[in-house]
Amino acid sequence: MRFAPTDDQRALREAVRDLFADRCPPASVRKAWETDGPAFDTELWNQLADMGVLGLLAPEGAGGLGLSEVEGVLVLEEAGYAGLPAPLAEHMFVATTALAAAGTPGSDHPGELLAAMAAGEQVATAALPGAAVAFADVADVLVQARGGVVHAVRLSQADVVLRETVDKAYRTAGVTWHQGMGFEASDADLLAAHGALAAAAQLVGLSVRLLELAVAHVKVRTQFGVPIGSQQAVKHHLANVRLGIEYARPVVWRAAYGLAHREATAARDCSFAKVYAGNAAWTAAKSSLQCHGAIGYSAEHDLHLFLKRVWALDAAWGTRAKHRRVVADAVVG
Amino acid sequence: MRFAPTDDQRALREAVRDLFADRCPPASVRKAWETDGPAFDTELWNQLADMGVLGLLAPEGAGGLGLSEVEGVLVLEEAGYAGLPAPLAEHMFVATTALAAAGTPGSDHPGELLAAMAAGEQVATAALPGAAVAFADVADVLVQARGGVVHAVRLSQADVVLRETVDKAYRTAGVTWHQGMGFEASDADLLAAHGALAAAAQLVGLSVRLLELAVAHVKVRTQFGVPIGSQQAVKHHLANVRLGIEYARPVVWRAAYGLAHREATAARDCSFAKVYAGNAAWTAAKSSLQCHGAIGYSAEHDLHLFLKRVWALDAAWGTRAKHRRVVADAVVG
Amino acid sequence: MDLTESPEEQAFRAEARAWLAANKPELPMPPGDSAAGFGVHRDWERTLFDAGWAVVSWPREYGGRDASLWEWLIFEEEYYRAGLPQRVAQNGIFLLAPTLFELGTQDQKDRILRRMAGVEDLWCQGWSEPGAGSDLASLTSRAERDDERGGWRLFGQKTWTTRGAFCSHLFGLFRTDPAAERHRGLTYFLLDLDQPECTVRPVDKLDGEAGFAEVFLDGAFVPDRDVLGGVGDGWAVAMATTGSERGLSLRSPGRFVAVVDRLIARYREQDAAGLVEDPSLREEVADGWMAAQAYKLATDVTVTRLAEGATMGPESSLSKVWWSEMDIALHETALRLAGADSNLDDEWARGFEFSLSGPIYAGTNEIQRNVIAERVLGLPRK
Amino acid sequence: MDLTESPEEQAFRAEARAWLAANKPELPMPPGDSAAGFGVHRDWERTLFDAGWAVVSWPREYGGRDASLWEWLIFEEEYYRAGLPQRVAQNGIFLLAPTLFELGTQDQKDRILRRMAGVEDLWCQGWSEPGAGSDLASLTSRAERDDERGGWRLFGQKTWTTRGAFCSHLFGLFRTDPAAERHRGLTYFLLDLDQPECTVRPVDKLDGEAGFAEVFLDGAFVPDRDVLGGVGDGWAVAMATTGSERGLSLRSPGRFVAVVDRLIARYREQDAAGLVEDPSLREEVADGWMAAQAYKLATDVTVTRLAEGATMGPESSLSKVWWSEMDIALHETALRLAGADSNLDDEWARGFEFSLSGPIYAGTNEIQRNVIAERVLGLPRK
Repeated sequence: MRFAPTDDQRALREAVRDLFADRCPPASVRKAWETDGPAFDTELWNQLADMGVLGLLAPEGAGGLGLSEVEGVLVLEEAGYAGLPAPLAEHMFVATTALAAAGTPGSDHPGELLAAMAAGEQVATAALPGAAVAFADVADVLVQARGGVVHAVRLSQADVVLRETVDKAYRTAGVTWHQGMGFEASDADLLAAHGALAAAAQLVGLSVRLLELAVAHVKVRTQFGVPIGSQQAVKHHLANVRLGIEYARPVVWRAAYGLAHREATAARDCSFAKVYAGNAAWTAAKSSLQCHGAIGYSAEHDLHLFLKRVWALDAAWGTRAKHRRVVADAVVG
Repeated sequence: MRFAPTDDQRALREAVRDLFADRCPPASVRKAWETDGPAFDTELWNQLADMGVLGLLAPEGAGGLGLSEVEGVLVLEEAGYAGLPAPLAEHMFVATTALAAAGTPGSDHPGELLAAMAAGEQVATAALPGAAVAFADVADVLVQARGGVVHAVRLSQADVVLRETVDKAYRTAGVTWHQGMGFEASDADLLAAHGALAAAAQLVGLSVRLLELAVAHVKVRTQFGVPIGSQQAVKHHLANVRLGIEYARPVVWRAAYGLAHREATAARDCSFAKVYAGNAAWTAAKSSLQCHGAIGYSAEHDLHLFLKRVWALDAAWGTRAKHRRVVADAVVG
Repeated sequence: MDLTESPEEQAFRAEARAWLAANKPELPMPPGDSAAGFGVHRDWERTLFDAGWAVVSWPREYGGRDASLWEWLIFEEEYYRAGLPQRVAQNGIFLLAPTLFELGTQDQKDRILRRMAGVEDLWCQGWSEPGAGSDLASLTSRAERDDERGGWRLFGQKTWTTRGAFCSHLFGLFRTDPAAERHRGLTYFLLDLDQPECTVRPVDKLDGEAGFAEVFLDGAFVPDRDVLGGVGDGWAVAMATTGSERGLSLRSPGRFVAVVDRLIARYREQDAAGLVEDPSLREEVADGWMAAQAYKLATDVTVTRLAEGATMGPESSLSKVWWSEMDIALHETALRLAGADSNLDDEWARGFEFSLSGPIYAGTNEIQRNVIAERVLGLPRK
Repeated sequence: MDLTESPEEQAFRAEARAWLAANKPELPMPPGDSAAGFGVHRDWERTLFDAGWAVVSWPREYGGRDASLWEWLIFEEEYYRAGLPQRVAQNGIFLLAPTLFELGTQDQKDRILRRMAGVEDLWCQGWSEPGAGSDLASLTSRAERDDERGGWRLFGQKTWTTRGAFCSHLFGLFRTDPAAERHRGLTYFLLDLDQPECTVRPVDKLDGEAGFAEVFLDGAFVPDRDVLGGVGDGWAVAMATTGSERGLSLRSPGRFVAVVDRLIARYREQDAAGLVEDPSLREEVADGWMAAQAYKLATDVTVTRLAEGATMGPESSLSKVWWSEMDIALHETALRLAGADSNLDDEWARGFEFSLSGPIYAGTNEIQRNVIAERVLGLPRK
């Protein structure tokens, strides 16, 4: 028994964190907000490809690193932390695993697409059947499961209708398509479970970011002659945020381990992770805003960028209510 | 428009409060706990009869005061505040109104029983069909509605099996009976609505008591060189209790007004009152205990007497979940 | 207890309802916090004023109709029931006006109130500063005496000034005695912003609208006649407004009752279309109804007290905490109803964003709970 | 990450499960806090000890089996899965023993540990006093030097001493330097209660059982060899125990996992009988499962850290808050399932009453949240 990242996993996480700190500061997220039309940092994307992050979960035969969902969620926590305005989760975690598990090796295997994705030449996104598609304006390919078949759809050949979302750096679209490359799926629920877990991992990272912003603010903001962080109500708000993270992150890790080991309970655990990460992140978002006071409510402050990403990801890949029902089905019956 | 008790109503409430302060201090409640077998303060009951409280809602023709549910809930708030170990709510509020509204005047009218109840000669209790009966060991008569008929059952002729309850001063029993006096009910739901509202009124009174106990404690209990009531976390616990009371009591009053004026929405409003009073009282119970710390957890302290009455009354006359559903049926559909 | 409306009250309600139905503008209106929307709102509120509905509880001489508090509640119910939005004049008519009525000179009332109600002048509140939020008494903006012109020159920065970018006037607190500390030596000024010494910078809110402003003052002039209350008495004068801001007038129950009505309609619509994913939402909608009703009932108790001569005490903090947390809960229910579409930038999402400011402004809910504990329950301060 | 049990761990689990199934007493046992029940519990824990299961993670010389922390967790899981109750020896084996292992003399360990594990001696904790609860450092019980007999005489009153009425020994803090204040001048003593100078008065808990005691000391003697750590170092010594009390050892996940298993069984039983009045309780039961699983998973992360040499820091406060509030929530769900019968004085009602003490003892949750904010997040103290 050992429930912690390995040294290699920690090193990967640190490298990704450093990259985002350098290349994806809040100003970059804000830029995605302010751009009319698709906003995509091609340079950053290529760096992710060079580091092997885009192909983290792709088979080695397709130019990937052949690593597992455990490494995947560690990277996605960092993407959440940074508020990354790019479909890394959809591309690297959801689409890649769905494609890698689909098709008959040798014949209709999506190896070529996977290789192009790992190399950063093709940008993929993914979505639940019938759901709005995130980053449809910047991706080349949409990966979606329908009736036991994993489809890879060229977005240039689909109808894409952008929606007006709260988080302008996480735009979604209604996508209608009639033909795509179809690959037989080994497990139709796999894509949905990966999607839920990818959102959960990012929500944990967002919670950490929101907590850090609040802690930094309440240490320096002074009212009544003392830092507001010395007030017990503020302390308790932020202690609750920390509690939420403490008990959500291991759930995310456990679900990733379950997916990596093809456990029968993996889908349930991904739902569990989505519920807990969503709870933690909303607590973090609301408490962080409250502890910032009016300045956090201003669009000039970075806080709202992260708050709105929580909003977006909480709604994505199935609501907490839905996933709570999945868990209840599995454990209560 | 005027939403406040009249001067007469205030005077009634004060008189009842004074009586209970004098005749039903916590030591009396504790006595009911410690008595093996029925515990009933006959002297206090007779005083309530003399004051007209037992017949508050009984018709003047039956020796009652002919007052309304509005006066009734004011009195019951005080009974809750005192933790009264006697079936005043069941007798004065539930059974009396059910009997007074039942039967054909002149023929099968339960006037005689009502008169005996108002005079304190007969002690009545009441219950939902099939539910456990509170105070079955001290009452003479059980009033229960079954299939559109209000029955008055002599408990000496029924099977009474006492249950082991958490609140030993609010014992309930399983009661089986085969014959009672039956009176045609004008409205079969009336008894249930009165029961819910009677419990709600007492729960408001209990909340006030629990808050008072906590406020008194945290003002004098010193830790870290200051009264614990100066700590913000304690302040916020008790502010929340106060909030619960502020927004529950008017709901109780409104429901009483609705019953008194035979409004079509009265049953819904009684359910609303039960939900809000139950929420307020549990918040009060848990926060008061937490603010007391270990001393409140000791059976030697009075706190638990009131906490357990909250527990008992929250379970009585329909759970909050049930009443919440009733409200949803009425307002959402 | 008498919970029936008098024939006069019923007639008042009927008249208000009929007039609103006949005269209300096209809905939904654009946001009043946006440059485009502000004018639309101003026009509408002028229409309200011209027909005598802008400030029903004020004396007729200032544009009101001498209505009782009960009638004011009835008007608010009808106003929000008609789907109409929060007033852009609200900081003037609900926050400054009560103070003017209580402490203003006759000259001030005559000059200011009618123009305020008629949206000729629009008033914003100049309280918060970069260093003074919850701790208002730490404010550092100051006023210097100008004997020559007979008045004061204001210096400093005010911030989070709601709709400051669209307002013509500001009421606020400034330090007139540089040697005094905290609550002492403050004075309440009524300032015309149309001076070169005033710079107003719009600040976007979290919802993207320019609802805030920073106001920079570099010697802006206020004549003596525009000091409200005595020089140095600013704190006491301002506290009169605080009660209004937290309590009854800013958030009348009708507003939340109307939100709940829309929420119930939304639920029924989705339910009829088979689109309610989570069955427990039905009870959650009922929770919203109960919260709004409880607020209405508690307000009726308060209005009864006020009508019988009591004043609004620290109990206004109970009201502030309740409505602000209820407003968030109502909108969260709406977002849960929207499910996967809850991140669409629609009316409910906007409402949710706005609701999140409720526990922050007009004294954070943390401060309000302190007030409840200390001033309602009598717990020791520190 | 490696979340598979080794063959050794699997064998350990199988052995524990088999032994418990074959040897466990009749269930449910009477409450361990009652005079009648205490003996039954003591007998059972003696049986555990005789078979080497009382303190699996201790060295063999003291009655343990040198098990790893992982094996300890496995044993706890199996123990509670078998329906067995909290240990009456727990304040000794979980609170005092870790301190003894870390700071005790060889003589103390030899004399005390085996008898403690074998329930020959039963230890209670003498910390709280009437005036010192959360603020432990304000304690006033004192020790006077007795050079003649070579030890100390203890005076004062300890209170809320769990199971004090049934214990033979007390470990506690006393002031040895009357001139020192707060954390200074305290000493950690190990006291034999079987002396005429000790008076133990049982105090009934809210659930009616004599689970508390007040301990009055009027010159009770402690020889020098029963001072734990140095004279005057009591605070530092006691803090070692505080970590244990809040953190891992007192509330192993297995206990809550077992409660959830019973809760699920209860739900299914009622559901099968058509007795679940409130359909949303199904999801609420699932919430309970999730809370217990999350606690187990977070504990696995902590045990990994500890196994790799880290020490338990202020993070133990996170654990304390989580399990104590989870325990209440689990029992509240059970009471809601019981509906109209929730006020019956049954196992779940008892469990609920017990759970209500969780946020109070071992440092209130208010204090724990301060610790999280100050020592985990680094917020300023005051």
